[in-house]
Amino acid sequence: MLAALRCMVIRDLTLAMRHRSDVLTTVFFFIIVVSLFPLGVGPDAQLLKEMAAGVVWVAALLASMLSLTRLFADDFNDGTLEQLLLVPQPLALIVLGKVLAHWIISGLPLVLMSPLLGLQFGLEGDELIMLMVTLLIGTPVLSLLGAIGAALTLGLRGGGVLVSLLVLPLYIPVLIFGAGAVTASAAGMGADGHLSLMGAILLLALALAPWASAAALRISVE
Amino acid sequence: MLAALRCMVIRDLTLAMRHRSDVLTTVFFFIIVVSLFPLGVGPDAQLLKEMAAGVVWVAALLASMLSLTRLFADDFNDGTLEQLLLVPQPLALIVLGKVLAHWIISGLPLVLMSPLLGLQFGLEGDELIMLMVTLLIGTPVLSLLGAIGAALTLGLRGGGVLVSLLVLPLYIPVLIFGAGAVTASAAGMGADGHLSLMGAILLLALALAPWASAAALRISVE
Amino acid sequence: MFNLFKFASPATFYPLAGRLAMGFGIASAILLAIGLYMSFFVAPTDYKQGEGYRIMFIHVPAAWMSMLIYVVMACWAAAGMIWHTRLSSMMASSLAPTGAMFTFIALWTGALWGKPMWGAWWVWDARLTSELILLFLYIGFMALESAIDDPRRAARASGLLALVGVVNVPIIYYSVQWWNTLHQGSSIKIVDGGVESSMSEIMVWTLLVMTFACWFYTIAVALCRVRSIILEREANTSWVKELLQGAKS
Amino acid sequence: MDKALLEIRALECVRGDKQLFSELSFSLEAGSLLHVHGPNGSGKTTLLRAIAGLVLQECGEIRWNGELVTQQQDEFNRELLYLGHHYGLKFELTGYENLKVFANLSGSETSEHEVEAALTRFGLAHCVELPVKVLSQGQKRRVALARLLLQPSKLWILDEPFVALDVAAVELLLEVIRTHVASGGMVILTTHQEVAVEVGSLQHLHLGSSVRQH
Amino acid sequence: MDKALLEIRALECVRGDKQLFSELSFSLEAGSLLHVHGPNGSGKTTLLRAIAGLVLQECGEIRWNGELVTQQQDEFNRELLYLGHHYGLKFELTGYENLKVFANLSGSETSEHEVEAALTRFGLAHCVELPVKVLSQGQKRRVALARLLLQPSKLWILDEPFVALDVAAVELLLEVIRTHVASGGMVILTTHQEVAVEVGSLQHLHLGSSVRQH
Amino acid sequence: MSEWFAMGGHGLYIWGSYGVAALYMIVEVILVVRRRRSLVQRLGRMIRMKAHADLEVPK
Ligand code: HEM
Ligand SMILES: Nc1ncnc2c1ncn2[C@@H]1O[C@H](COP(=O)(O)OP(=O)(O)OP(=O)(O)O)[C@@H](O)[C@H]1O
Ligand SMILES: Nc1ncnc2c1ncn2[C@@H]1O[C@H](COP(=O)(O)OP(=O)(O)OP(=O)(O)O)[C@@H](O)[C@H]1O
Ligand SMILES: [Mg+2]
Ligand SMILES: [Mg+2]
Repeated sequence: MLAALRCMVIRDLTLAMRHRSDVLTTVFFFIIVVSLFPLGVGPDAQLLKEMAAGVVWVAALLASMLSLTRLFADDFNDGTLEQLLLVPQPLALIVLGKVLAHWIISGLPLVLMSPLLGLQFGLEGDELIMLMVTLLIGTPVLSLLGAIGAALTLGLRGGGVLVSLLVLPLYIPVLIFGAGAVTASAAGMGADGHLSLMGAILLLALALAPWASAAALRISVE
Repeated sequence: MLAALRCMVIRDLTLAMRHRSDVLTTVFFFIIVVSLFPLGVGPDAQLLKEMAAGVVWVAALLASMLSLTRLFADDFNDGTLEQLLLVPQPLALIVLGKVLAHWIISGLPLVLMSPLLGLQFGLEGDELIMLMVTLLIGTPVLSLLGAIGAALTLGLRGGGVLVSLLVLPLYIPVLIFGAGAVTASAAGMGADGHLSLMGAILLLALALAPWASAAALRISVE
Repeated sequence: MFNLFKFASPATFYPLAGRLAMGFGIASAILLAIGLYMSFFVAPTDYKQGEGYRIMFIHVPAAWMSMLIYVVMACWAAAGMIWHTRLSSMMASSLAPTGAMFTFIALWTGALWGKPMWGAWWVWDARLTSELILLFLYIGFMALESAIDDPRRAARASGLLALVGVVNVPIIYYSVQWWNTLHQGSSIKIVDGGVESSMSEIMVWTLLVMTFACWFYTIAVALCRVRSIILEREANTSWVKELLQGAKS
Repeated sequence: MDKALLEIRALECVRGDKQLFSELSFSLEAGSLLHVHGPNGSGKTTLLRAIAGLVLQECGEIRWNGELVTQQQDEFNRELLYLGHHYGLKFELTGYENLKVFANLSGSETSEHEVEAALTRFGLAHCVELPVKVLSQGQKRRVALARLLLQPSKLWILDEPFVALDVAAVELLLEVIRTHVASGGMVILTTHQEVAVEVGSLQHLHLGSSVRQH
Repeated sequence: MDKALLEIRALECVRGDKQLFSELSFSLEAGSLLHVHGPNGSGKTTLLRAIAGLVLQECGEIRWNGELVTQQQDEFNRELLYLGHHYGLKFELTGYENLKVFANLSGSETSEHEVEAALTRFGLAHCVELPVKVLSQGQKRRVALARLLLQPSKLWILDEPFVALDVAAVELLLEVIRTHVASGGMVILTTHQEVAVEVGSLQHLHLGSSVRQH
Repeated sequence: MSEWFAMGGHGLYIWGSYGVAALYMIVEVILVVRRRRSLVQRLGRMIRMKAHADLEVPK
């Protein structure tokens, strides 16, 4: 079981390393989108500080979503996916491996970049840490939920935008609690409630999303 | 000359009408992204009103950029692009026709939707009109500049994210003046300066971008 | 400055570039040593900013170089587009990484200077923002180039991008005048042949020495890099074969 | 004989690190056909695309009417019809709509009737209303070829035009080519099939390991 | 003679509102070749895809080894190799990588050496390291055909395999087909070209306005 | 001495700036030189092997 999981993760990471630029572009997209807001809203430091958490979180949502469209697409196009459906392991496990690799490639870098972006918006100390922690719990959920959408839209024309329609609504709870935790801690209120809710969401997603994606994959490949 | 332009526009619109869902998804993406912000930032009405213009504009940038990746891709894949390079009309004119069609499909709906979204953020009267007017001048510039990026990344792996890296920096002046005009008029200052600057940018883009895209297309087709 | 060699063929340019790179490298090392000595031991403490202003001697040259390199790069790209000279596009792509590095240094040192002076690491001021955009432009240039397999097509595509992006440079330069911002305006102006400045003379000299050091450094590194690029793209020509065989046997 | 309309001088094309041909020169006058031969990968397609201006040559020049084509791109394109490996059809549009778009873009006034006649001539009368994507391979090819009847271009560049066509369609295409050449047109084509492209003034060009010309 | 391995009974295919063929029956035993003839759009491709299970027939049945193929999809797929109009290659990968992927997916243990040998046989030795997208049309086709040498399938379904190949490659492919049939394989193919596909047990099937069979 | 390093309280900022700048420049020089050296090696080996092959094949 665990060996199969490890094998999938390593395979996907190796593939990603072959085109390193793909990995970097997700991070740059994240940085650019975050940097766009101050330009649109104006340089008022107080305003920027208040919207910081929301903006970083929305940008993380968008970046994760965009990189998702390619989660299964390459495997689907070259027929590897069919083969993966036939290996003697639970398909959900395979999916979990792919999602884990996807998170390491596109979620983790966002988490690591976030303090820098927070600094640009004038966040400090605790708020920065809170931003990082919420993203650390939240981005795996984004990858897990997104995998369902990516599996459903596999092989469809214009899949890119379609996936955003399916997935973004699912992301909303994570967004509310994630950004909410940062805002609450900035306002001096405890964010424990938010964090434990997010933890619960993560566990739930971890338990259910792989099965749902596996089912969706079977439908799409048929 | 004009006949050829008209023919290109009509052709692309006909094609778009054959898959109407593509057109709708851009608008929905725009609406969803805008709607995410109140969820991330929290329900503070004053804050929302101040960031309204910036948020709508950034969402317009992202929506336009996402729909761009497919501007030339279909024609490239089925070999039509080659033929378009060979028609006895300036290639820039053909590109202009395609960009115009793209704007009608993906830019105009955003302009028409924007007052509704502005209302949700508590904008009123003049500000709403200003938001619409700036988008009306600005979105064609987005399509024009984006065409350059789309032409440059034609046929490349992972073109989708790459195009955002190339194009978003070029979008920034439009964003600054567009959102700035709305903010200025909300603050009671005249926005004439901003508007005339945007007009100048539009004219400049209209004059130069088709040529640049045409050159980029010639490079990509080879 | 590079225009001298515009029409030279890669075969004759390659050894010349080697010698020039060595010369500029040595010159830049000497200037750097002098410049650093001046900035820490000769230049006096500023009456307003204390010691912190010494960041200027690296910040300002880096910021200048970041813009200058982009313009030079665009010029080479334009030359490559117009005259189809192979060397021009190679020069353009050899400048990009150094330009990106100086842009990053300008941003980094600016941020480190901003904290003690303005009390914030970063403000969304026009100049700072446009410098950030310049970094994205450099990265976009390099990403596009590396995404296209065929080197000749890559050179032409990224050259076009450089030309389109060059409109951003005047925006950076004039942003301080167009928007009134926190960031300082030009303190050195060139008025009919003479240099006029609000700084003390010794500071201006230090700044100039450091600027020239960075400039020579850029030339040396770019020439060295272009030699690699020439070898890669011309690997099958007979002169490369002779050169390498001669070097190895 | 007339002055040569199309002149190629010392053309050289390089793809990647491979020199496909060099020092290639020939000229073509009105009313003649050039048949380019050569094994797979010898550079026939590249040569044809270079003449059409879709590929940049390494060195050499291509002249039309005595002038460099790069200096009269629009006029040259008006005289040119290039059909390559790709069909260049939009699969979502019908055959009729496809042809109409090309006719409009080429600037010629083409009536509805003419388009229908061209389709009928190529045996597509019963599928004008089908989107091109459901047509069979040979039918797609026929739609693309129907452009030959609609655009009054002088120079036809046809890259393996006989592929996927059945015997009747090959006959028809040969007939069309013969008529074109007889009325003063020029054709450059490649094909691996054994077809009898016999016309008045016929030239052969062999690409491959050693470049010969006769 | 053996019992027929592949049996088609009363097959009927409809595309859109058009009935392409109906009541089509034939059978094929080991070591034989079926050549499907017919003009453009007569339904050859549709028939081949129906046999391969890529298109659902309207009525009729297809049996392999006496059993319906729908009930033994996996076993049937193991015995089948279908090459259609599309190349089925990933254009970003090299020829070598493409073949390796197919070999791995088919579950056969194919060594590096075998793949290289197949590519060399098809004259691609000097472009193993190029991504397929830069190859010429005929070279792409050759890469796709090299699969024939690597997968130990019994039934080959080849839809116009000679397209884009030069004379040498056509010869080579004929040789490969002959060897396969001689060693007990089965081949179904279509082509509009005049090629001499003469093997031991040869059948012809004519599709078109009137469906005949001999 | 340590007073000089403190730079009137701005030491961290100044040394942070100069340090990172120096680091970047040194790394860049090393990368450029290494790239050229490995390239010369690789191409040289390739060319020598080709020369060998050309010599052997005709015999
Ligand atoms: C991340 C932050 C910063 C960035 C991106 C940045 C960017 C730039 C750029 C692009 C220039 C060259 C422009 C020109 O020559 O006109 C420049 C020059 C300069 N910067 Fe900054 N800067 C930053 C922070 C600071 C800070 C905090 C200070 C001082 C309080 C400062 C002081 C100066 C000075 C004195 C010049 C020279 C202006 C002249 O003489 O022309 N900068 N900076
Ligand atoms: N990047 C590259 N590196 C090396 N060789 C390349 C590259 N791109 C193309 N080629 C080679 O250039 C040649 C292109 O040939 P072209 O398509 O003109 O052949 P053709 O004569 O039309 O062949 P066919 O009869 O198969 O259509 C091929 O041999 C291909 O391998
Ligand atoms: N939706 C549809 N409505 C009507 N006719 C259709 C539809 N889809 C396909 N067809 C017809 O079905 C036929 C499919 O033919 P098929 O591709 O099998 O021909 P083929 O014999 O392989 O021809 P070719 O020699 O050109 O390859 C075509 O005549 C096509 O016009
Ligand atoms: Mg060809
Ligand atoms: Mg067919």
